[in-house]
Amino acid sequence: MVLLLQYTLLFASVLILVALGGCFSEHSGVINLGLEGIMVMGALGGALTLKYINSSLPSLLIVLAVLVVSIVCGVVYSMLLAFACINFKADQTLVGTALNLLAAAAATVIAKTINIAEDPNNVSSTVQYVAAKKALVVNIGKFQFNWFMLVAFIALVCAYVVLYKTRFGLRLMACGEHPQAADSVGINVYKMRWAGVLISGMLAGVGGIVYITAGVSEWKFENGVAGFGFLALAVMIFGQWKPINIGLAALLFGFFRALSNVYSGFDFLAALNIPGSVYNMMPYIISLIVLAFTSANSRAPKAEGIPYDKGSR
Amino acid sequence: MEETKVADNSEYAIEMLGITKRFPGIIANDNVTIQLKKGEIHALLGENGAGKSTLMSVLFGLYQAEEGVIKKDGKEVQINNPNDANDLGIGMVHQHFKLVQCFSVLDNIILGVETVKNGLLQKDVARKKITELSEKYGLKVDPDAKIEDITVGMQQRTEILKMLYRDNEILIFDEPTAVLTPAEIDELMQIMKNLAKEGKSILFISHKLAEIMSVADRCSVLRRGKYIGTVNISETNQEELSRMMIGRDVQLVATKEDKTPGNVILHVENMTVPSKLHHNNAVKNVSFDVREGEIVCIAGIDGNGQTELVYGLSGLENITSGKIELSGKDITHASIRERSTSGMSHIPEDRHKHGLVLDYSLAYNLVLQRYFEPEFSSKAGFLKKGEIKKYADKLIEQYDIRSSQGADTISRSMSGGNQQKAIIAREIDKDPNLLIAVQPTRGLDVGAIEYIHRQLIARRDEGHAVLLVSLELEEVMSISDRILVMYEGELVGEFDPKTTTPEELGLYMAGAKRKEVGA
Amino acid sequence: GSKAPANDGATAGASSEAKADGDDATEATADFKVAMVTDYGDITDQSFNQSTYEACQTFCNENKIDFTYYKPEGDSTAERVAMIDKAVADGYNVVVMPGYAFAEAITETAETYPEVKFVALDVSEFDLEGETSDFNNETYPNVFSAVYQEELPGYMAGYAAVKMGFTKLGFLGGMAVPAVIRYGYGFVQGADAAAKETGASVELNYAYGNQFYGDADITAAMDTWYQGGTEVVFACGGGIFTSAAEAAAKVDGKVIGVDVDQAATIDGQYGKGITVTSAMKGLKATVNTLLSAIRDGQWDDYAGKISNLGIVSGEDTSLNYVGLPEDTTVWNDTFTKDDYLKLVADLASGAIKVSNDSEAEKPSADNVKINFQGNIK
Amino acid sequence: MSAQVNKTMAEKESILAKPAVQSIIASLLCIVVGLFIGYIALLLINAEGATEAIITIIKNYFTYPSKAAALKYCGNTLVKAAPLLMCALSIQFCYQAGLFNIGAAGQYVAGAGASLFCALKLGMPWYLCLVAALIAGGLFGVAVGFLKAYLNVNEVISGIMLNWIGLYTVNMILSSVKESASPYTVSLEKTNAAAVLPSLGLQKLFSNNKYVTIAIPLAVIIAILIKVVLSMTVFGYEIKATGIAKDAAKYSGMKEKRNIILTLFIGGALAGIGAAFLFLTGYEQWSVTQSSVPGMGFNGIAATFLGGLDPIGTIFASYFIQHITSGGSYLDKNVYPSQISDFISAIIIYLCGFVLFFKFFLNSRIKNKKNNAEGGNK
Ligand SMILES: Nc1ncnc2c1ncn2[C@@H]1O[C@H](COP(=O)(O)OP(=O)(O)OP(=O)(O)O)[C@@H](O)[C@H]1O
Ligand SMILES: Nc1ncnc2c1ncn2[C@@H]1O[C@H](COP(=O)(O)OP(=O)(O)OP(=O)(O)O)[C@@H](O)[C@H]1O
Ligand SMILES: [Mg+2]
Ligand SMILES: [Mg+2]
Repeated sequence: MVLLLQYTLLFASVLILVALGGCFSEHSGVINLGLEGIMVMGALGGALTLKYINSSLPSLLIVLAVLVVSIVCGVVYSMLLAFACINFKADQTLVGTALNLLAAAAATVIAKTINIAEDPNNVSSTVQYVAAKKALVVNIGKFQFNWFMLVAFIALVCAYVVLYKTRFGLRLMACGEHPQAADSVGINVYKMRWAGVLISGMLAGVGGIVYITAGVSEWKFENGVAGFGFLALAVMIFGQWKPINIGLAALLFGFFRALSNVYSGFDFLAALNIPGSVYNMMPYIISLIVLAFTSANSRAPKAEGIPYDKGSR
Repeated sequence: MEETKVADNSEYAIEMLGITKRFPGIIANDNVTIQLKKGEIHALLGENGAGKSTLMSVLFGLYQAEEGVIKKDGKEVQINNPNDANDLGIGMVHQHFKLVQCFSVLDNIILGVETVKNGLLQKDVARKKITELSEKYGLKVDPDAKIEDITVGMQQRTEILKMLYRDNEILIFDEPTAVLTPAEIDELMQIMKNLAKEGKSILFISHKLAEIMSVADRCSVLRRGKYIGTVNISETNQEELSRMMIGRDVQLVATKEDKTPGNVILHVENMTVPSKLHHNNAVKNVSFDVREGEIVCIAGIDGNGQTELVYGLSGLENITSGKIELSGKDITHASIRERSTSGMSHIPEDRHKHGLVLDYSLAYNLVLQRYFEPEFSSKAGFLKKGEIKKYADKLIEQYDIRSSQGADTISRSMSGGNQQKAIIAREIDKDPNLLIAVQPTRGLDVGAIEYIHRQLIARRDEGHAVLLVSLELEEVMSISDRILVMYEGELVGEFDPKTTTPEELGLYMAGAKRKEVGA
Repeated sequence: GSKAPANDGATAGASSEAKADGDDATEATADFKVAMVTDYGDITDQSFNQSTYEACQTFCNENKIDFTYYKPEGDSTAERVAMIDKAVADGYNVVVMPGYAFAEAITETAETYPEVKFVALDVSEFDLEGETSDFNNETYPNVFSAVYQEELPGYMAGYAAVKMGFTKLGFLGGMAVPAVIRYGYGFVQGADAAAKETGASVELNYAYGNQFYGDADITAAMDTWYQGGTEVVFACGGGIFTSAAEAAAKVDGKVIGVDVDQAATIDGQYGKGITVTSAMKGLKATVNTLLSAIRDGQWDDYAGKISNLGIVSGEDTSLNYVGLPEDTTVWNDTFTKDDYLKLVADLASGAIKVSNDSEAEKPSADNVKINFQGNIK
Repeated sequence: MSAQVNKTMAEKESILAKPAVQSIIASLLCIVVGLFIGYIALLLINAEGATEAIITIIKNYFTYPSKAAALKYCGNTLVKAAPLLMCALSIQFCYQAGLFNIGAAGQYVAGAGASLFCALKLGMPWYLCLVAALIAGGLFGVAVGFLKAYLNVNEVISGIMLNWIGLYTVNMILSSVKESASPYTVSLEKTNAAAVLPSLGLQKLFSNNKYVTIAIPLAVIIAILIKVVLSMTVFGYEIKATGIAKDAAKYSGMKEKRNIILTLFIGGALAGIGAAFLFLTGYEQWSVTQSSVPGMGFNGIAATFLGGLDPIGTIFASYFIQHITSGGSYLDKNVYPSQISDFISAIIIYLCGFVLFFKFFLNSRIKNKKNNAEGGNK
């Protein structure tokens, strides 16, 4: 039970962070299909920080350092998307896909190059961070609390406030809905879209490091993040581009993901003797069914996916 | 301090002197000069594509002119973006509203000039100011309503409030009346006069000469990017204005012969159509006929179910109950395609959304209703491109559709007027028994309107049925043979244009009076 | 399988210069170049690719022999053949291939390149010859293949675990490939035998991770096991031990390593004493032996043979290709080093028989309650 | 004389102004710049062998010294390019209808599952297996289309979900035809030789590469067919109209829901056939333990865009992408990670994003020149 809760929260944290990232990007009008790639780059930055940081430092410091580096990596990488899609009006789905492929390849190449530089015999793309990773968690009884759960929660609250209560949020959403309108009242659409994409880079970058530290103390970058970025997109759409709904959707998805791993701990589930594949399919089937019932009224930001051109009307 | 002194010296609020603006391949404004006096309503008149919107966009900072200077209160200014314009007190209601559909009225008004405290929006402060403004100028709005839920008129009021909220002194209205109902137009005219009285200077673009005559103090005319001249309204008339604008005489009122209607072509019985947006019926239990050789007009204020009525007739929306017959054939449950092939043509209300595949060539768009016919496609399912081209060239010639590359022009790049001509050519050349035309002249200049009216009347004269849906009373009165007034989804009156007056129609349109109508 | 060919064929073909001098062994030494082709995984899979790679590299560095490795574009015979062709084209004449998946690639290339020496690991005669196999432990004249009896170290580990007093065990396989299956089947048999001896009621969770690396999903499953009472998990497959160790460390659970003595690796990272033992097989030793033999002109002793490598000696365990690490295993009163040595002796003498059915993806036992969970992912 | 010059200049410009020519130039530019960036990456990792490495990638099968081997491996590259082309066409076809078919990966999986199941379990001949793949892929497409048309489910999301569902389902189904001692499905050639796609003597052209089958010419023919369908038929007219202007399509009486579903059926079928084109050659066996969706479908996105969203261009783009991917496996792995060729193709795809801008830039330059020239004449 505790485990189910723990892993539900852990998976949900990843999904919340990344889905919120997608949410900011799309509210600014840019579809970010490259979340998966950004996650990988954020994860790489965070993992390398964990690897090199002095693990005897106070854990708060370690958590902060990891956060900062993941954010920087995610943000820098997402600039590739912003640059191509905002300034050069590139097809957003294409660039997003390219970023996913690129991140997987680049992260592996970078990790390998670093490893080889350290030890010519180590051509692996694995980054280990056993010692420093311990700083990320606190055991509360049987429950293993992860600081990133708190980060995700804070991100959720902040996202809500920023989108609905601040000037920035209002302007950002205007750019995703009707950029011409935003432009006509003196809002710099390009700037706002850059902001949206960079925020998505920041959140997805953090999501990446949370994902790879959620269960293990080393990561092999050839494996990427195994489709979590796409799952987060589903969460975002399921959550109707609204932070609170995204939070709930992430919990639902996280729950089923966790259940598929820990079901053997529940006697009645174990007794059902359902093949493992079915549990594995469950999160996808459930989300498909739920989407089928909820999508009729779903409304994406109107201008998302359409490059903004000052000249056109 | 010094600025105000200079300002006091100048007679003009804004002067645009020798403005030239080029787009690739076209000079949209060629050395244009207009001067806006303080406290006046200055009309700007010109054909479609004459360069009015462009000129206003230059003033509002959306475009930068290649040549020419802009002076505010006699002092030269640089306007590089809407922020500069706003700082100079220039505001604009755009031809196509620039409102965020899913935002509230309030959010739209404050967008760009939000009041914040500690980074958080202070909406209450804004709400107070908006309420004050709307009371002062008689602009009724609900600040918390979403734009997508309110009428076009309300949206326009929101746009005006946007300018007032920014304390703008110079107000630009780009074709504000094209989308309004007669009552709303009257209201707007009144508001504009009030604003002018308050000392605001107004630039007003319209194709409707009557409006200009009734509200403007002076009028400047553009033709093909060139400045033609400025006249005082008190010293001119509609004929002179249209001559200035087009360069020839225009027949402003359509003339037609009397004709006795023949057999019933369209028979509608107790039709009810649901509304997409709201959870009720937009058209309630409506019955009427349209006969050969008559133009029946559905009049009414926008949003009273006309759109849904046409959707129901054309099959774009399934009707909940009732019966539709076309030339005696029951088409109640027929598909859109079946209706079309059974002799129904439909000039849609929204030409960009429904009327055209904007990224297709003109030729492809001209066969949009007929591409599947043996004339244009082989049995194996191949398009006969040669035939399509030939047919397109014929229509382009016959209906005088102007475009840069003939049949190969991408429709998106054509002017609104010519896009509309293409649709009309396509729908009329199908030789339909019934032609449904929804606001076919919206946003077009008088030359184009004259042309379209002639086409509709020609259909009628050839003995076919025409159902016209229009919001413009003038149009309704001048070309219809029979008028049906629609109010809140019901037909509330039937009139003969020869024996009724716009005033009487207005009463029915506003729901003040009603009588039984039936087929 | 066919009989190994005459001496000269194997060595002479390696280089045209060497031909003249015929069987001069030292001359031939300078002329061989070693290439390894990886299986589906990379050489960093913390499993057989990596062990093989490291063994080759160490040997070649020490002997100043050209060595490189090739990684096929994808997971198919065609692509493995492409790399073998490339290696030969690049002048490599000893090709080392870890993994049963190479069987078909060997069938396709062995006869094409009679002068090249193929060293295969884990490729069984059945893999090579299919249903028609005569099981005479012979194969193409220029191929040597070593197949390990993984069921033996698996058996030892299972036996040891129960004897040590653990009653709630877990088996976490990587992917269900033959070697992993054999380890697992042996593990079950060993536990079963020990349970029978001690009379303890033993439970065993059995699952495959479906990948050779750990991640949050697998750690979650391992947490479920450990927190549900599992005391020791045999983490059998590449880097998958990371998930088991991660979960074990939280509740003071134990782990059994695989392939090599993983005590240092796992304990070093996750805490002292987590690894109770490792089920080892001598991949590195085999590679070393074979390459040395080639260097020393003794390839003919191996050419054309398929060796089932397991227990060679009941007395001197250092000669065996499989076993438990004697230095790092956490011996206790109920299972001492001597108990282990006796077990080896019994296995060697045939007193204990272990079945090696690599089709036993879902094993069963009499005295152990197996809770089979299939693929976790 | 000056008229002469003017004429050739005008001709040159008009060639440059042709969209097809621009697409080709743009794609080539992407490739060149992509390779250059890849080269820089190689230089950073190890400057010494970088030049040789980049040449190796470009040479691909030409790195084999013998012509026979080179031909054989040219065959291998083609064998893998064929399914890639099919996936690319799948994505492209749907893209024309305004649908982003990221589910091609799952439709590919479905096609693989169906064709292998029919071949190995049911012992069907190759043409029936091909049909089965077509139907299975098509049905996965239809699922996406149905959800989109009737329930407004975003096709990207349902596609992604179905990719995973497809993977697990196919793993389960194919478990019944896997080798007893490995996670791979049994050998196609040995189990049911009749299910192997016929070669019609093609393999002779490629040093008897047994994987070279009619799949390769078929894929090219299908690409041409798609081109014809899209640009010359009523169906293509409707599909594209539905894609760019859904409401206008509905207005003109096209059945836009039917078109969406039909489009995705065809898209799915193309991807499904693509899988059959690979798995029915025996080139690859399905591993029933794979836990990630094969990348073929995603790589198709790349090929489509590099091909300038044109079926004919996509033929060449698919080949090229496969060419450098295969080339990457010949790199010296002791020095360079093999992922460097993935890196290069990813960069090239990224650069494809700038194609639109490039064309715009080119066109406005041409226009400006024209204007200037006209101005000068006056
Ligand atoms: N963004 C643009 N790019 C290129 N050409 C443009 C652009 N905007 C306007 N034009 C051209 O400039 C000319 C003037 O257009 P403008 O919109 O100012 O006309 P208008 O007088 O407002 O017409 P309407 O009555 O139809 O609104 C048109 O011929 C049009 O082709
Ligand atoms: N991006 C553009 N490029 C070139 N020309 C444009 C562009 N946008 C608009 N135009 C031109 O600007 C003119 C007016 O455009 P506008 O959008 O006002 O059309 P409209 O409102 O549909 O027309 P109308 O005012 O006749 O109803 C047209 O001639 C059109 O061809
Ligand atoms: Mg205009
Ligand atoms: Mg207009």
